[in-house]
Amino acid sequence: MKNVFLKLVSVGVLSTLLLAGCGQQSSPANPAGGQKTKIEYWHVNAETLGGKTIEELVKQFNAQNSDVEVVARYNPDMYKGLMQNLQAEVATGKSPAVVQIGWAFLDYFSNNFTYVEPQKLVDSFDQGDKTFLQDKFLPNVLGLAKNSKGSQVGIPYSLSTPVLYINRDLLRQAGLAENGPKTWEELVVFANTVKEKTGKYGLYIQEPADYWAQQALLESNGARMMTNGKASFASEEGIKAFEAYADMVLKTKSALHISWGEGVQSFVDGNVAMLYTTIAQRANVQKGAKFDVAAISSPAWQGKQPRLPAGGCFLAVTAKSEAEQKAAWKFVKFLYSIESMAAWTKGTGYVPPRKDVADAENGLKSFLAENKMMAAATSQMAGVVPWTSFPGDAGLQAEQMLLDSRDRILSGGISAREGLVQTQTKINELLK
Amino acid sequence: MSGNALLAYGFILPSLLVFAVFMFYPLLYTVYLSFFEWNMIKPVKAFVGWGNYIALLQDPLTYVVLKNTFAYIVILLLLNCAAPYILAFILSFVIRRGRDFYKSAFFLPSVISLVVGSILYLWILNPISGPVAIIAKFFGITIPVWSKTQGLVIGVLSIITTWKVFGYNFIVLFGGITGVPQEVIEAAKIDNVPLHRIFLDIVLPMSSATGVYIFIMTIVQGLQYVFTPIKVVTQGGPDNASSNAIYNVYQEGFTLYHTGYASAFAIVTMVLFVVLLLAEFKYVEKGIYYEN
Amino acid sequence: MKEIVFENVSKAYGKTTVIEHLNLTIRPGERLILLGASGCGKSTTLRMIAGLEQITAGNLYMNGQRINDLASGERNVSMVFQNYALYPHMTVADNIVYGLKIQKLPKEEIGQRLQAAVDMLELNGLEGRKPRDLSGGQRQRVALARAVVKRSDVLLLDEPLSNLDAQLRVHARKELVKIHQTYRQTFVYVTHDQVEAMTVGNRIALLHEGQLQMLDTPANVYNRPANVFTARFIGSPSTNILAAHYADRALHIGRQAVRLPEFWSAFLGQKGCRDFYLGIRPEHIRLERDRTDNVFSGTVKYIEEYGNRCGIYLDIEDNELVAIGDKADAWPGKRVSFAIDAAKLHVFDKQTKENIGYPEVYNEPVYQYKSL
Amino acid sequence: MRIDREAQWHILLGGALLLSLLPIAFAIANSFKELSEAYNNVFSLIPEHPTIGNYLLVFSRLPLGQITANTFMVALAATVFKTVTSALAAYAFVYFDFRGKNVLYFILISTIFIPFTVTMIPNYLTISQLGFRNNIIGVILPQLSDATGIFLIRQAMRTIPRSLIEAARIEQAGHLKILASIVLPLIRPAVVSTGIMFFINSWNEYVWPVLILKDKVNYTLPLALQLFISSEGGTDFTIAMAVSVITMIIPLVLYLIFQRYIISTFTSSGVKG
Repeated sequence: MKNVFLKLVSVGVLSTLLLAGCGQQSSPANPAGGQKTKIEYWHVNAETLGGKTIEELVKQFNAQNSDVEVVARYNPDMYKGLMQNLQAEVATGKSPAVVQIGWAFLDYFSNNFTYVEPQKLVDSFDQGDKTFLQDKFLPNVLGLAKNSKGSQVGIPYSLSTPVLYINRDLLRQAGLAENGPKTWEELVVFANTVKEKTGKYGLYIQEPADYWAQQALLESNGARMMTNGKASFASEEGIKAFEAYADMVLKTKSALHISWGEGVQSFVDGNVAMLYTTIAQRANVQKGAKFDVAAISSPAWQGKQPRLPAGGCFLAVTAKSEAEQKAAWKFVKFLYSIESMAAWTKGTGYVPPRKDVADAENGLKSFLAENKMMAAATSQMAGVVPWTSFPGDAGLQAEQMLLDSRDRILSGGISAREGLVQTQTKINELLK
Repeated sequence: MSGNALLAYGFILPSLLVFAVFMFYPLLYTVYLSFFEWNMIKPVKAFVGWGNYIALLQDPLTYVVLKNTFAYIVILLLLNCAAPYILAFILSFVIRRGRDFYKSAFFLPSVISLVVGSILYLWILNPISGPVAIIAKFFGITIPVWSKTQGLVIGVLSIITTWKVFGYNFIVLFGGITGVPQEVIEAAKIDNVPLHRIFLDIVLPMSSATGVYIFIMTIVQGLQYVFTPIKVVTQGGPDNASSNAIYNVYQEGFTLYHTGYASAFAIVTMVLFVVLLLAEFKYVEKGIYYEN
Repeated sequence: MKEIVFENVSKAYGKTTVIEHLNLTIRPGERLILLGASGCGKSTTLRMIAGLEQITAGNLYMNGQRINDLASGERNVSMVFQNYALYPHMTVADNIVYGLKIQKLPKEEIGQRLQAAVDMLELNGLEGRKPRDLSGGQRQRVALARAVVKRSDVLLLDEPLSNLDAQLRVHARKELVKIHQTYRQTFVYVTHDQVEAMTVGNRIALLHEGQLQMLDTPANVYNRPANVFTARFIGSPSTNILAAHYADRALHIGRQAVRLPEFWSAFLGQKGCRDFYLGIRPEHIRLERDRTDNVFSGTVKYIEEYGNRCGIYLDIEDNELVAIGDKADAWPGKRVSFAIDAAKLHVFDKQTKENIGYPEVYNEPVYQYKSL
Repeated sequence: MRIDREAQWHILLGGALLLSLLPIAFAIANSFKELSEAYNNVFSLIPEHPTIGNYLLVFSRLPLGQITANTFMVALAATVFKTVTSALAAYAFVYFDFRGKNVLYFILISTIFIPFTVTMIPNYLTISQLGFRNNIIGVILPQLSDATGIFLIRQAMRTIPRSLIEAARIEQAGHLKILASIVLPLIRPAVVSTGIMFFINSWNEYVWPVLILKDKVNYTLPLALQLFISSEGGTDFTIAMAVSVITMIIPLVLYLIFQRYIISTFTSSGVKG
């Protein structure tokens, strides 16, 4: 009997050793002495979205600073995925130092997580540069990262706006102006004409798991997603705009109702004439398209001003200890230097949130001159508004309701009017 | 307790330890969480009693999700249980040539990751410009936008899952069917029994032990496998039309951070599965033909 | 009743040929035995009739119709498998009538046939049992019942008794003949057991390495073996085959010689035959107590006890020879003389190993013992 | 006509086979294309301008050796541990009689029915508290609580006649000895096929490692894929295909080499209820 137990134990020990053996090599190498502060920077930048640039920036920063070591961590599934990981991380009592927060999560983040306001960081660690924020950022841009209670949660970092990519070959083939439509009304005509003349689709508006592009559509017609903390998108203007969109999908079948990846793919391989999506897709579109492709600024509705929700993210500092906060600020400030910002824009296609990057010689001057597509985004910064993030813990669910209603309307399950009104009522009930 | 019993527990102990830490404890903890309103990070968990369960029963979405779950079960059973069963039968008793080749080839995709499969199929099945659409167009057929079509989306996601799961189920069923002696089939052939009757009257009952295993696995694991394509391809859309019980728990727990509610939903899902388990015990352990 | 004709039928698996140019006619209503050692192709032949094996070349006819490509189910044959192939999950009754149900026969008809089969095969009271609850003999009878209820023209039996113990086998043999006499179907019966073949068959087709060796009645197969193989295969102990030489009216085996009777010498002389194989059944060798002239002699090697008689193994000129005799006459090491029954000699061509025939006088049955 | 009938089956089977194998060919073909060709001629299985650029990029951006090694270790550790513990437990359930045996078996097997989402949140917390986050041990541990192995191996063991075990007991053989030298060799196909299944599943595990692993050096192969997939920046399809091919190449090659053995193992393991 004893013999058996001995063997049993040895089996156990063996398997433990095996597991331990696996673990050893993955333990991180310790820095060679010194009081290095190690902080984590969480981002969402996949290889196709500037992942390489992040790596280079971090490497550069670590080389320049002997007292701080930044570890960059990629989070899959965009800002939602990062939020999931952050949620789980914080649940175990830990926290990264710097995180990218998607605009849609502004309120959820500020309600549920501990962060340090940037001005406080400046006051504590950067006495010499007290007016850094006011000097380097436009107030409307800085305002994007203010939550509904007025707290400055972080500093805008990745800024994207929706632009209209056009397949000029297809437009010409349909006998349309090759420089694309100026207004949404024109765009509707364009789309329908393409459908009639070429049999291909006229338009695809991105439909990811957020309402970003649809917000641009509605608000550019004078509607507002939210007024005084209440959903208000089902105004006449909002309904009119969505009806026009739904009609293209359902009646003239000139616009596509399809998932984002499929939609972009269909534009790039020449089956759709116009693609309304983020400027962050520029590299992908440019690399893939074999036709005469261009990007133009977001249209507005006739006689209205375009209102374009800012996409991308802001940087928030979630470091806990003072040492970490100090290190975090040092890193954040590095990221906002003209050179870093320029590298960031080149690597990602995002629009720089800082004032003087575009014109600076060490900034983006030559890059913008060469990349005409970027102009579509940089030239429409005046129309940038915050991406609506519904307040309170139910905010995320409210967003989900919008997505569900979008699907329902575009599949013809409900009219645009009814769908928007219903959803607005439900969201307002939820937000009470 | 006798020495033998002690020894028996000694044999089970390694399994039991892992199960205790990574299965039973989390299960109890999830049950516990299901009585609270919490989002994983709030310092205080608010006790709501049966609140989450009541909310769940009152939410129309629950029924949408359960209906979808049921639809998945039906489709997966057809594609991943019935179809490989029939294929295994054809290979075992109907065709004479190429058996080994088919066996190897049909098993092949099952060694590949489902994430890879999902991404592949997203392109292949692109209703506007994917290869399938191009072929269909050649024949004058327009592929519906499945990823945004209620009902259809479940079918397509199931097909993606099938690509991965089919091979394993097929080979296991094949193993079960080869337990049926060739002579029995020949006896039936001599009696002019049509193929479908041979399958239904003879092969199915004689391989039912394997069949029930695959049947149960198709339901239980199939629904979990579908999770990956749902997450990669549709995120539960359009309008929750592709969400199932498993995905909905993830959605509630990790996207909307309704941890308590998600826990309650998970428990309800599990109860549904356990009902299936009882059915398994009732039928697998009794009334099934064993070779021995 | 149907006639089954194999016309130049060959069967090969890839490069291995199992049946080579088989020509065989099975007469309607007869009990034909396909006999041979395992691997000789007898089961394959049977399975070709059943349609379970495809025919590689040649034609198979049933009642004049070519059935090479006809599916099993359309041939109206029934079959009893060696391992019975009962449906393990069905009751005895269901097993028996499953095929009838598939044919959608009327209920009453099915009931009648079931009852008849159950009665005939003494399966009363077992109808509700599952095969695993039956003894081997019972299973065998269920398999038979299943085959006979179909009332097909041809009943194929693939070693149906090989899984039974010796006593049951004797009983079952009789039962099979009884069934045949009741239904008068054409029986095609595969076995490797010569006793079964002799007792059950009207005719025996002996196969060896895919080739038909002989096709005749059991008596002829025994008494007039067509070739060395047949002579050796049939009978136990096996027929002695010895290289022999004919010269000067005498039969020479090694250095020993014995004079041949006139009709044999005339016959061999007429055939111009000098070197050949001699076939002598052990029961046709007689040990001689007193006679020493004109007989062969050899040394007893060992003795096999059969109870009533024994097998005496002799060494003659480095050939082994077995004779059936009386133990009292021999013990190992003893030098003995023996005579060979001239009327029961078989002579085979040295090259072709075919039987060269018999002198005219033996064409009439010879009952009298005539020693050389 | 039987021959024609068989040909019809082959056409049907061939079609089904094509459906299941084409995606793999499709992935391989597109991984050697430039993005613009993939977009415009997704169809062709032979790239017009073959390029290994996608692979070079992947190799330059990822510590692929490390990632592959990680994947291997995760899969191997999980497979070995699960197979050993399952065999031990199954043996106890088949050859011992002890109080609570059926209840315990029932409870363990019931866990097959627990969706992973039920245990996900608490397990995440456990792994973090144990300090195994961002560590492949954290990926391995929760996988180990899998009862399918116990089920499959127990079913196989039940087909061994009890008399064999009794004969060995008479020879004074210990239970571990019996397990190792009699039981396991007899049910080798079932054990090996269970192990292969464990390996494949673990190799392709995706949802859990996404939660646990943070650094590229700790990634497993399926995670590497999502580095090249971004909804916002677009998915570089050809690169994604290159990573896909890298992810599947090892199981695929292993399978092709050992297919005869694997298939015969699976078919002869026969899950006998």
